[in-house]
Amino acid sequence: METAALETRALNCSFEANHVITDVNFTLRPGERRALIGPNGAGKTTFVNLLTGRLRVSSGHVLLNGEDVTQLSEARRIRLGIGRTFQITSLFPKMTVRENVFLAVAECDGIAGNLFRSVFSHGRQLARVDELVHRVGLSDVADVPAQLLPYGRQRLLEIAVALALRPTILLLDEPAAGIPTAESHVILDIIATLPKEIAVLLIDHDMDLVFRFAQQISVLVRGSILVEGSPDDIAADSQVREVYLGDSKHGRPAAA
Amino acid sequence: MSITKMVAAALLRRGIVVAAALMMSALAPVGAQTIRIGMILTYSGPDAALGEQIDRAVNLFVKLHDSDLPPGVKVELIKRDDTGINPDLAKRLAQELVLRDQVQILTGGQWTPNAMAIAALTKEAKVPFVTMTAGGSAVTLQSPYVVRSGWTLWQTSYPLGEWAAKQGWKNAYTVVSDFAPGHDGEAAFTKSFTEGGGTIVGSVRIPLKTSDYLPYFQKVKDVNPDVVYVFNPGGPQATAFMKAFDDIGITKSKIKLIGPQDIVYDDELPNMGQSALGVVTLGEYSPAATRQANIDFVAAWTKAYGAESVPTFFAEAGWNGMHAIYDAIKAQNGKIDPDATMKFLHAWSDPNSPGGPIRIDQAGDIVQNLYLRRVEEKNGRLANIEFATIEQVGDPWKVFNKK
Amino acid sequence: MTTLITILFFGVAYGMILYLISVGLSVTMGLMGFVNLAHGVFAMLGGYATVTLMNRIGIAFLPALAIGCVLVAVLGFVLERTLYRHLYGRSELDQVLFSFGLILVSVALVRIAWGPVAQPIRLPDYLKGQVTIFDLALPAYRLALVGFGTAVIAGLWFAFDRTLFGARIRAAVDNRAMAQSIGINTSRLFAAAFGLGTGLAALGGGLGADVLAIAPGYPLQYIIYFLIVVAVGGLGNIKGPFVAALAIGLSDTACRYFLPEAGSIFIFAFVFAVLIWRPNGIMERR
Amino acid sequence: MTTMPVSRNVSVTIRFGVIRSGLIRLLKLLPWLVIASLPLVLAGYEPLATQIFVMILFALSLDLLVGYAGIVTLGHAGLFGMGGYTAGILSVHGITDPLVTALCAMAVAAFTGLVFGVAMLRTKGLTLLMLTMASAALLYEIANKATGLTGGEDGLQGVAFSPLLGVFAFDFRGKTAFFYSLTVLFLVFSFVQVLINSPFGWSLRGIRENDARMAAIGCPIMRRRVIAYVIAAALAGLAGALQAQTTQFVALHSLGFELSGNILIMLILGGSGRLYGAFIGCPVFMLAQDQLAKQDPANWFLGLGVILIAFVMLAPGGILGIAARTVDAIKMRRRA
Repeated sequence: METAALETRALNCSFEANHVITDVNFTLRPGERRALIGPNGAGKTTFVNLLTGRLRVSSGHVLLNGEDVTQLSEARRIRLGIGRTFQITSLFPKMTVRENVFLAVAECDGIAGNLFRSVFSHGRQLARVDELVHRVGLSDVADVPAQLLPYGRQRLLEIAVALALRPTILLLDEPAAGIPTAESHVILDIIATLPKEIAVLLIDHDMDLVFRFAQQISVLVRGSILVEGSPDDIAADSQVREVYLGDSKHGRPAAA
Repeated sequence: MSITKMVAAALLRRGIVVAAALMMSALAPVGAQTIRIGMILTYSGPDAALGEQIDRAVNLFVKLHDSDLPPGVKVELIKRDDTGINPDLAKRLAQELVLRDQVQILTGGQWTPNAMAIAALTKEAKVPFVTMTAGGSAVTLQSPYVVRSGWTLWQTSYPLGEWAAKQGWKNAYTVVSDFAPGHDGEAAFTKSFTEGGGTIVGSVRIPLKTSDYLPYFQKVKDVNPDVVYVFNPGGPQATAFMKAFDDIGITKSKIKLIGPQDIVYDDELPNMGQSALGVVTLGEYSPAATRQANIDFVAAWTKAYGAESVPTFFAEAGWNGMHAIYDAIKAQNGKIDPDATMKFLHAWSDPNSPGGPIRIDQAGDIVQNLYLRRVEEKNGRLANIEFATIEQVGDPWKVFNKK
Repeated sequence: MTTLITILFFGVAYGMILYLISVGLSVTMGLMGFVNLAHGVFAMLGGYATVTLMNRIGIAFLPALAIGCVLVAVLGFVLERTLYRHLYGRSELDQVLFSFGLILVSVALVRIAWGPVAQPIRLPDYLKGQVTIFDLALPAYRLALVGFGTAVIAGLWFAFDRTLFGARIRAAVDNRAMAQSIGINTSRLFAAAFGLGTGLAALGGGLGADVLAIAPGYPLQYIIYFLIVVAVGGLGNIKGPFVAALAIGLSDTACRYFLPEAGSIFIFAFVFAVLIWRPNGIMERR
Repeated sequence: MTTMPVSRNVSVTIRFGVIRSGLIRLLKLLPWLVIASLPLVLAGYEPLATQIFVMILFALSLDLLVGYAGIVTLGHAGLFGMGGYTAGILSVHGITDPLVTALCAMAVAAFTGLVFGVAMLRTKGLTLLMLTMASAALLYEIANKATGLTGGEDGLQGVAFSPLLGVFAFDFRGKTAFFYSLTVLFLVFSFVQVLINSPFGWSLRGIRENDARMAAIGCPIMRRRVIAYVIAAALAGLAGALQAQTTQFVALHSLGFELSGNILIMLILGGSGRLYGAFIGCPVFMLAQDQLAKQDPANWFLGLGVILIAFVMLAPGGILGIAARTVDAIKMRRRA
């Protein structure tokens, strides 16, 4: 079978005594649309941070297109094609939507160090900026400072910035958080427009969204994969039901 | 850019013509009646008290002698503040005085660094410059349009070295502030003292902005020479030095303190207190001198500024400088021509200045009597009492470097 | 040998002054994260108060020192309530500019009130000349500096480590939110700490008046030394600055004695190196 | 900050941008020509004007750091002085061509900036502030002590430069100095304008706003900041050289903390991060100083201090900031 876009082997991460991630073996195939769900504090965001290299692993390996990147810095992994959005929006508040996206495009195309040519003479990049801004449906506010956008649209800008880095793997950490459920389909529409070969890992609570999006679902409970499978399998799985719904009823404190 | 360059060039050519025209038209009427004198002194900062001495002397002279001017001739003093040792500012002020206020004579020149910078300008601007209290020998070499009415450190230190050697002192240590006059003083004293058979056992140059002098003086104490030659720019620093010498116990030891007049600056004697007693210095003026001319001068001064205020050698230099300027104005009947003025000043003399007979030589330096003085208590006040005179000394440095 | 001791002694005396003036700055910077370039102003005012009380009103040195210290502490307290507090959490740049403005204003006012000339401090006779301690002649004034300084520092450390006030300050420095949540009124604490800090600065200014001359230029001329002590000593603690102040006082003094040609070059090179090596100060635990 | 018109069509966007910037460029030439013709009416003020140009240039270089890269420095004069002394010392030793010495000054200052920058820019906050201060103080002390080379407190004597382009001599009336510094200022301004609108310039702003996020899009932050610092250093050095050439003098003062502070004040008065702040702040500051500080600086200090405090407490963003806010307010009213 073809090499996985992203793979973890016996991944562990612990702060002092408590294990946040335990022996996770996880695979994301190229072009796959997979969702990662799990109760609060299951370690989802930690897991993403381990993948992008924002956090150091305690043991185990992270493989990107078959090669081991466990030791590489966040920046290097980003250049190798991991794009991600943040659970809590992190943008350039005083800069306009277009400027936000341009920064990412410029870094990605390696023109960000260019001193002597005006931004406005970089036609190709500008075109991509406009294209990305359009794709996430922010064209009408392209020249509005990010901090003036409603939260929901800042989320979309997050995605645009992530896409600007031409990722082969896109990690969306609760992209719909703060977006009214009614509008959350916008996210799906955006993902739908992505080239097929981009693998997408979506982390979210919004089951409706997850089930409409995912081909495959992994369930993370207290730092380890409980089950994996197609949406239907997961929906049918009694364990998941128990854990998940049980959790949502009388919140069981989980490791964090 | 090429366009702007061309534009600039064009403007430059026209600009010069127009400005020159303006300059002419501006100068013509002024010269006849009112003579503008630009005076750059230190009116602010820690050394403002020194500037005030000069300023007061100048004002006093103007007040007493305005009537001597030829009929219809008036003198307008335009004062500027150089805020202390600040040559670049001094130069800019001088430039503005010449260009904007069209002064015909520059004076002040309180600090050697500032005077050097101003002098360099006068060479080109062809404006006579009477530097009053800058003690660096090199100032008058900067331009043919400079004369001094004060003193040079060579003047006040070279003879002192000879005298010190004659006292039978063998080992000397030199302690000077680290700027031109200090370097001059150090060189002058070293030359004459060693020529007189003495040896310099150590020397240190102390930065002008120094807070704690003790470590420097501890070194002096450890070396334990017969005599210490000290120079500092006078004013509060003189007191700081003397205090430190006292703290370290040198004033009470058998080590002798000598130096140019600056280190026992008359205004500061009260602050120095007993520690200054017995310090021997060489200088061209002490307010305690009993010359008739000086008695009159001090009387006029205390009449104007109160009995508490004493005129120091800074004041005397200012007074003499203004005297020379006024004589030059009188001689030319109010029509100031730079070169004529310099010709006059180079031959100017006053047989009866508060400090005794003085004259300015061809080099633009002052030739005058120097007096050895000792700090003594005189009717309840510390004063520099003259006990020996060295007649008519020019600037030794110029003599040694004549080639 | 005697020389070495003497130089050490001068260095310590110099360091004491630097410490007394700077320690307040360290605490307030650590507490409020406020870059207060104007700290030297309070030291200067302390000096002016002391000198004026002595020379004009004729009060003795020590009482004059105490009164000046209190006056300035009150002034500091008032300024904190009226001006400083509004700028906590503002950008570094704003704080720098504000305190710079404060310096300029103080320089001007002082000059208008006392004139441009340095104010000579007329020390009592028992502080003049030399005192001989087993055939080691030391300047009386420096001796007093060291003795007095040590006493103040001992008191200060005790207060910081043993009293409730000190505990509160330490708590607030460690974690402001936590401190508030356990019911410490940080706002009032800040004002108190600020007042204390300025008071100490005034004390240092008055004590050191014979070394750091009291003139309008004071805050600008010595600012860098105070800031250096704080930066090298580390923020929010009171022992670090002590080490830093002594180190700087000693090395500066030694430099002047052994290689006057080098001036203060060594000091600044030293500080630069330390800050590169330990950006949060020498006391930082690694 | 100029932004492109909203448009999804690239070619249009670009053409639009070009036309627009072209127009702007034409418009922007106008004030320069006006200034260039000032001497015709204001004879005798060339030296002051020249001083102002030099300070504007200096403030521009500081704006790159404070306004764009978000690096607050209290030691910028150190780099200014390095430039000044380089030019001055070269001229004393026989290399007197203004342009050559200016280039050398830039090089030396840039190198100094590189050395200090690499060391300092890892740190932040108070530590960085102190390091910038200490770096300048270090240079000051060295210059103060190397009297043989720099003349120490006496200032560098005998500084004299050969005529500009072999034609225009630097006379004491300051005509040459005036047009020379104005031209250089214009060139530098044009360069800085390009710089801040370049991808590099934008990435600097990005770093200032959210360096964590910049890291997350793969930006080598340290390198960017160092480059910015070196460029600013070179420009500061150029300003210093200009100072030395136009006044034919170099003094310790040009390395001092006072200058570092003043230039920061001038920039902030005008408004930092706005490019034009320097053009407002410096003239206001220096004209006021020229008028108020001649006889007695006390009142001048008092006024300046009060203004500074007032600006920080009431009106952050400087004069231009106030202007911008008023304009916005008016716009708002229009919209409503």
